[in-house]
Amino acid sequence: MTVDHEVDLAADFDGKFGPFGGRYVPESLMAALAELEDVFNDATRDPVFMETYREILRSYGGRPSPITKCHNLSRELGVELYLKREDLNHTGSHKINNVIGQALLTKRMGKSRMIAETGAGQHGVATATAAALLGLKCTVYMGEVDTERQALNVFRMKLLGAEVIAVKSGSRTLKDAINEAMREWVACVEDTHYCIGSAMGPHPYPYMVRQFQRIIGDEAKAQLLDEFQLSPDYVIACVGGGSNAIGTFTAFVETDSKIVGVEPEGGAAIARGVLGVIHGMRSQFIQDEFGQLEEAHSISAGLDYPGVGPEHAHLAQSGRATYATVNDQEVLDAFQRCSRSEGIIPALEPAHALAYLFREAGGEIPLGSSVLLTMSGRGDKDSEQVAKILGYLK
Amino acid sequence: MTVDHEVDLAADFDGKFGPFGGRYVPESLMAALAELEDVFNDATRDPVFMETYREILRSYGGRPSPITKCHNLSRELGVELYLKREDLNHTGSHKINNVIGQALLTKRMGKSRMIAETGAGQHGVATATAAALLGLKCTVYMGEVDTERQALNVFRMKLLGAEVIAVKSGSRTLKDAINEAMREWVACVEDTHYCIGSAMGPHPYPYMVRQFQRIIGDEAKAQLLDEFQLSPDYVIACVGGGSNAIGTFTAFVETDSKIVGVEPEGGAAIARGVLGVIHGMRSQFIQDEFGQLEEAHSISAGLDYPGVGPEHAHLAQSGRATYATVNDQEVLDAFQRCSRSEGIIPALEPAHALAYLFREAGGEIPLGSSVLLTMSGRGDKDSEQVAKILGYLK
Amino acid sequence: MESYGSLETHLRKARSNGRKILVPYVTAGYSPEWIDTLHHVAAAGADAIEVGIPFSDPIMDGPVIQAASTLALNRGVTPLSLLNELSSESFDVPLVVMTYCNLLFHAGIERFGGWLSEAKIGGTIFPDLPLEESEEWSSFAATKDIDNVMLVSPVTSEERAKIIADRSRGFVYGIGLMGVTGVRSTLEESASQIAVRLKAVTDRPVLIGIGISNKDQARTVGSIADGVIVGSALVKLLLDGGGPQGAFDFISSLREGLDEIDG
Amino acid sequence: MESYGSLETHLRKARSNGRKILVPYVTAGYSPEWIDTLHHVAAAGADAIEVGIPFSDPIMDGPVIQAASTLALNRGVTPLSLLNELSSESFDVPLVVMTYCNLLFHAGIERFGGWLSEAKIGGTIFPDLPLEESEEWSSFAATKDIDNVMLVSPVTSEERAKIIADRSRGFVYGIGLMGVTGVRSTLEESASQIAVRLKAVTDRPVLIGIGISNKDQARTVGSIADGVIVGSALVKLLLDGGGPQGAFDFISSLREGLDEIDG
Ligand SMILES: Cc1ncc(COP(=O)(O)O)c(C=O)c1O
Ligand SMILES: Cc1ncc(COP(=O)(O)O)c(C=O)c1O
Repeated sequence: MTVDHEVDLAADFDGKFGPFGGRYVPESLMAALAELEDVFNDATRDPVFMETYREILRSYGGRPSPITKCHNLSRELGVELYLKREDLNHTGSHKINNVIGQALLTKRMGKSRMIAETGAGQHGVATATAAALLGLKCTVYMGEVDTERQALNVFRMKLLGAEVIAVKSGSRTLKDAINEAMREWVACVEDTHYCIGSAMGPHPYPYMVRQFQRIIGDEAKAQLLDEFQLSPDYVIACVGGGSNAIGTFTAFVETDSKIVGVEPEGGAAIARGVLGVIHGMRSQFIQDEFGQLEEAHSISAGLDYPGVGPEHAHLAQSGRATYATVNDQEVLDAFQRCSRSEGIIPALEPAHALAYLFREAGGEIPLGSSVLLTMSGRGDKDSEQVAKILGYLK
Repeated sequence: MTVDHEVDLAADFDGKFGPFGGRYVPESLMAALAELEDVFNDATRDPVFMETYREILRSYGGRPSPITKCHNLSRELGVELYLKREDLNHTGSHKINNVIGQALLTKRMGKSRMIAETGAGQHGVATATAAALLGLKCTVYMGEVDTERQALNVFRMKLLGAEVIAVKSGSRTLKDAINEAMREWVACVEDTHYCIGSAMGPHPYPYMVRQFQRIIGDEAKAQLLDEFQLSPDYVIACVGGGSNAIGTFTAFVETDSKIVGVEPEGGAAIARGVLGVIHGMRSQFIQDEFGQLEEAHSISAGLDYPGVGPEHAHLAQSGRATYATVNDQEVLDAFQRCSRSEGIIPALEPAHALAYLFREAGGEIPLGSSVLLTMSGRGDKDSEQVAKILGYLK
Repeated sequence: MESYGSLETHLRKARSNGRKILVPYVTAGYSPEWIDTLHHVAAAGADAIEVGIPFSDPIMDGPVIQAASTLALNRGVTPLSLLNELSSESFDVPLVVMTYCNLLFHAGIERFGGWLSEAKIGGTIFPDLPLEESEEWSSFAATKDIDNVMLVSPVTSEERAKIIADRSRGFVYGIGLMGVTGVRSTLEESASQIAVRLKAVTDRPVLIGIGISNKDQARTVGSIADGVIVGSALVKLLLDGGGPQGAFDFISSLREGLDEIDG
Repeated sequence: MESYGSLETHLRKARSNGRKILVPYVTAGYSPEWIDTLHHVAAAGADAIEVGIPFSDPIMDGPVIQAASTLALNRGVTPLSLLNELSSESFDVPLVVMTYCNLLFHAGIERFGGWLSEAKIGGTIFPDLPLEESEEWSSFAATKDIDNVMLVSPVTSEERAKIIADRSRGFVYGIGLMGVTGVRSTLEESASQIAVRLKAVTDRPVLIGIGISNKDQARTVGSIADGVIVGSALVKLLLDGGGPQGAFDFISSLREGLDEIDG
């Protein structure tokens, strides 16, 4: 099944989501962002480019990802639960949708190298993968703390031919890796594309990443209609930077579905953040009283970002989507329950979305509702961490 | 794309592949095997059963798995390489095809529990997954040595609701786990199905597992024809017990394709084994001079089995397929090369098939040949081990 | 059909003398004293002795006999070395070799049969050699005066049980419970049931094994069947250091139990 | 368009006196002696001083200035505490605050502008506030006699460079190379090129920063531009323990270099 969203993909866009978004970067990068925007708009109007993008995602990435109706959880919860299975994609999450798109743009711009930031390593592995496939050089910036916590993903990136730079500045975590990638980009923008991993950063990134990720929601919407004659009552996804969520939500914004983004309590940029301008965008960020960015704290490395993509800030402000938070214990419980009830070990990130559903089925979410939930990635990467927390491993 | 092999699936079969196969088990199990054979034959003639099996593999397992044409490796090697991407299946390997089939049979027999043996844990995780999905109890037998080497997979099985028993007898590895599962089965055969993980064991297992795995080759054959108008010159797969290989080969046995199974040097039951009757079947086994089964030694846990499924012994004897061996170093090299060149980190098992191809492209395999190779699983499970061997991790 | 060898002749004679048949099982080579153990067991009143030849992958054996097999294998014994040891001994009672069929097929039927003959073995039990695959060995064994004993399980159908009993030689081995060898504190009902069922379909001696561990159990089952096979309980005693004398005492007590049965 | 504040007036006067402009950069609060350092730097011949207010995520800064920022933040300083310290000092040369725009937006333009006024700040540089987003602040700043300095990079188009130079106040900041702040041993050709390009499109003082680390580099660039900004080299010296006196000596030598240029 292929979903056609060519027309929409090629729509021009000014980079503002209500009061959010924009392009707040050093002047040295302004030209590159303008070029990227042009090339992106041009590429997405080019049927050959779009066909290549879709074909790689199909024959290499494993798309379309199926919709799994969860019979057991549905029975237990009293709602009809449908999972969009991004965990079945090559490299194990939705990240591949975005990196394939950006790697193709990199080649289209005549650049020979990609750089990327990564927290837990998922986006780093995905970028290294796309680079290997398309013959690009690749450097991944990763906070030193994260390179230690996620040594195995560092190895995977190297295995895929990428160079991994341990970032030693600031809190030595994801936000600093983003800073460092931006700095590096300033110095090598001529031959290098910065492949941002979520729907965040300066325009055109939030928009571009959304467009590369909207295949999630476009497919899901069509599949639900096709296979189940259904338009879901609820659409739920976890929100870190917000790419899997916005990629899901976009297809449903104009429908009657209720839309819920789920943030970790310790990194709830929408629930607890305030307006700010950081990492190239105006959005919501968790900050101290003077506007210094704070670190996020979540059990899930992929949601450990103190900001959020600008479109989510806008959807929240406009009321079109609501954003909930769950705590680490709820997430751990959801991780285990989904594994046991459905035989699907979720990544800790989508376990946030599940945790919300488990808590609210029969509460905020009325019994009998149909729910589409994006299973953004698989839990293999998290098993060791959870095993340690639960005392199964030392 | 759905492949229809209903007719063939339902074919009756006497359990002998030439002089190999058969049913050599304690009398206490004979009735259960006869029942299993009947129920299997019956189920595979039942369109509802087959539809359920296919539908679960589609909507839950992620089938069809794509064929990836490897442009980079093809260029490097001078052959046209097509990978059948079983690594994209739910749980990360071809094992899911078999366990879904057997779990459905378990329910059809009115049994409430599955037991399984596992070496590295892949089949154990797959069985636990199918059990969770279908609401069956599950116990997995795993050599004590393996439970220590693969502690994370033990945790995954538990997470999926399975009980894991560390087998302390014999060499405390896979072959002993099989023994122990058989023993346990004798005691609980009434309500319990033994879900064997490869195309081995007493009839009907080798045949049944092949039939559940032949979806690999059936799909691949149709995809190659559909997408590339191609019938491959070579069909290559790695051989442990032999399920992914036989599942691939079956579609090509009646074609002109050359068929190659690849065994690890330290577990080459065909190249170095002799005729024997162990684990319920007559086949080739690595044995000492008196017929005691020896341990296999391979870098890949999934190929660490000193025997091989009887149909492979037959294909080898009849000359329809050839069986090659590769050593651990070649496998390590292949693991790295595939990762770097294609952005696909293979499991160590299919890295054996790749290693053979890399060695023989331009040699045994003439330049210009088209090659279908089954990527039976993803390498995430092996990354830590390889990182340690290569000195990246301690 | 009613041809059989000296093992069966021996057991039939015991039975017609009103004696309940006792067949202890000993793992060959579990310790250097194993031959001595056999002699003590014979002296304690066994009617035949089952001698287990250790196999690397004994799927019908529970933890006790597995442990004994492992001990033996770790001592470096081989089927040939064990049978060689036996060939220079002589016993008043027949020996029945119990092992797995790969050892038979690996050596080859003729060679393995030759080794057994040299060791004056009167019967064989291969728990993983089913009815369908047994013909070749049974026939060859008969030419060497070796009775190939076959097993019937609690879930074997009536019809099949009859065929197996017909084809079996020496005696019919009734499996007392669904499970592998091992010590059980309580006797399964299935042990007596299989005895009743087998007695109904065959005139051949019917012995019940698996799960019979003490005098009471032996007496209960022995009162229905023609006798019992006792394995793990004896081997456990040996592994716990009971020695030949301990084996003698234990088997004597079982003998006593069986002898108390009102023929 | 040609309105500007006292910062630009001051720099224009220097230029018309045939003097090459020297603007050293010091990270505020890197050590308790930072105020003392500012005085020494002023005394050594600076025409203005760029005062960096530490931000948690300084994407335009290299390792040296990052380290200084981290030192300061770890000492617990805040934008307000630093500006408060400045408000009780007085300098003969204008101060220009360099920081990131989140601190501005977080406090709010009016409040932040008020703090700057209190501290007698003459100009601001926000490297992440691009032309398109700068209007609101520039206008407000002007009402407080604060010149908002804007940056032009080596890859900025001719057309855009002209617009930026027009909108900039105080001076035009020419970015000497594609990269972030940091010490470089060799001067990039791009530093002179951007100087030439900017001089061709604007009458405003053109200062070149980033990658200018020593007297020779300052002299080379200063002979084309109206002056230079020196940041990381000075901060490195301070982090290495050079102290206010070291800063004085270093800035004096740069002054000397610039003064050797044939106006
Ligand atoms: C599986 C998975 N889900 C979600 C996320 C969060 O990213 P985003 O909010 O951009 O979807 C990540 C990030 O690493 C991830 O790996
Ligand atoms: C990925 C993968 N490939 C191959 C094998 C070998 O099994 P088989 O020979 O049955 O395909 C395994 C077994 O664990 C496996 O995990």
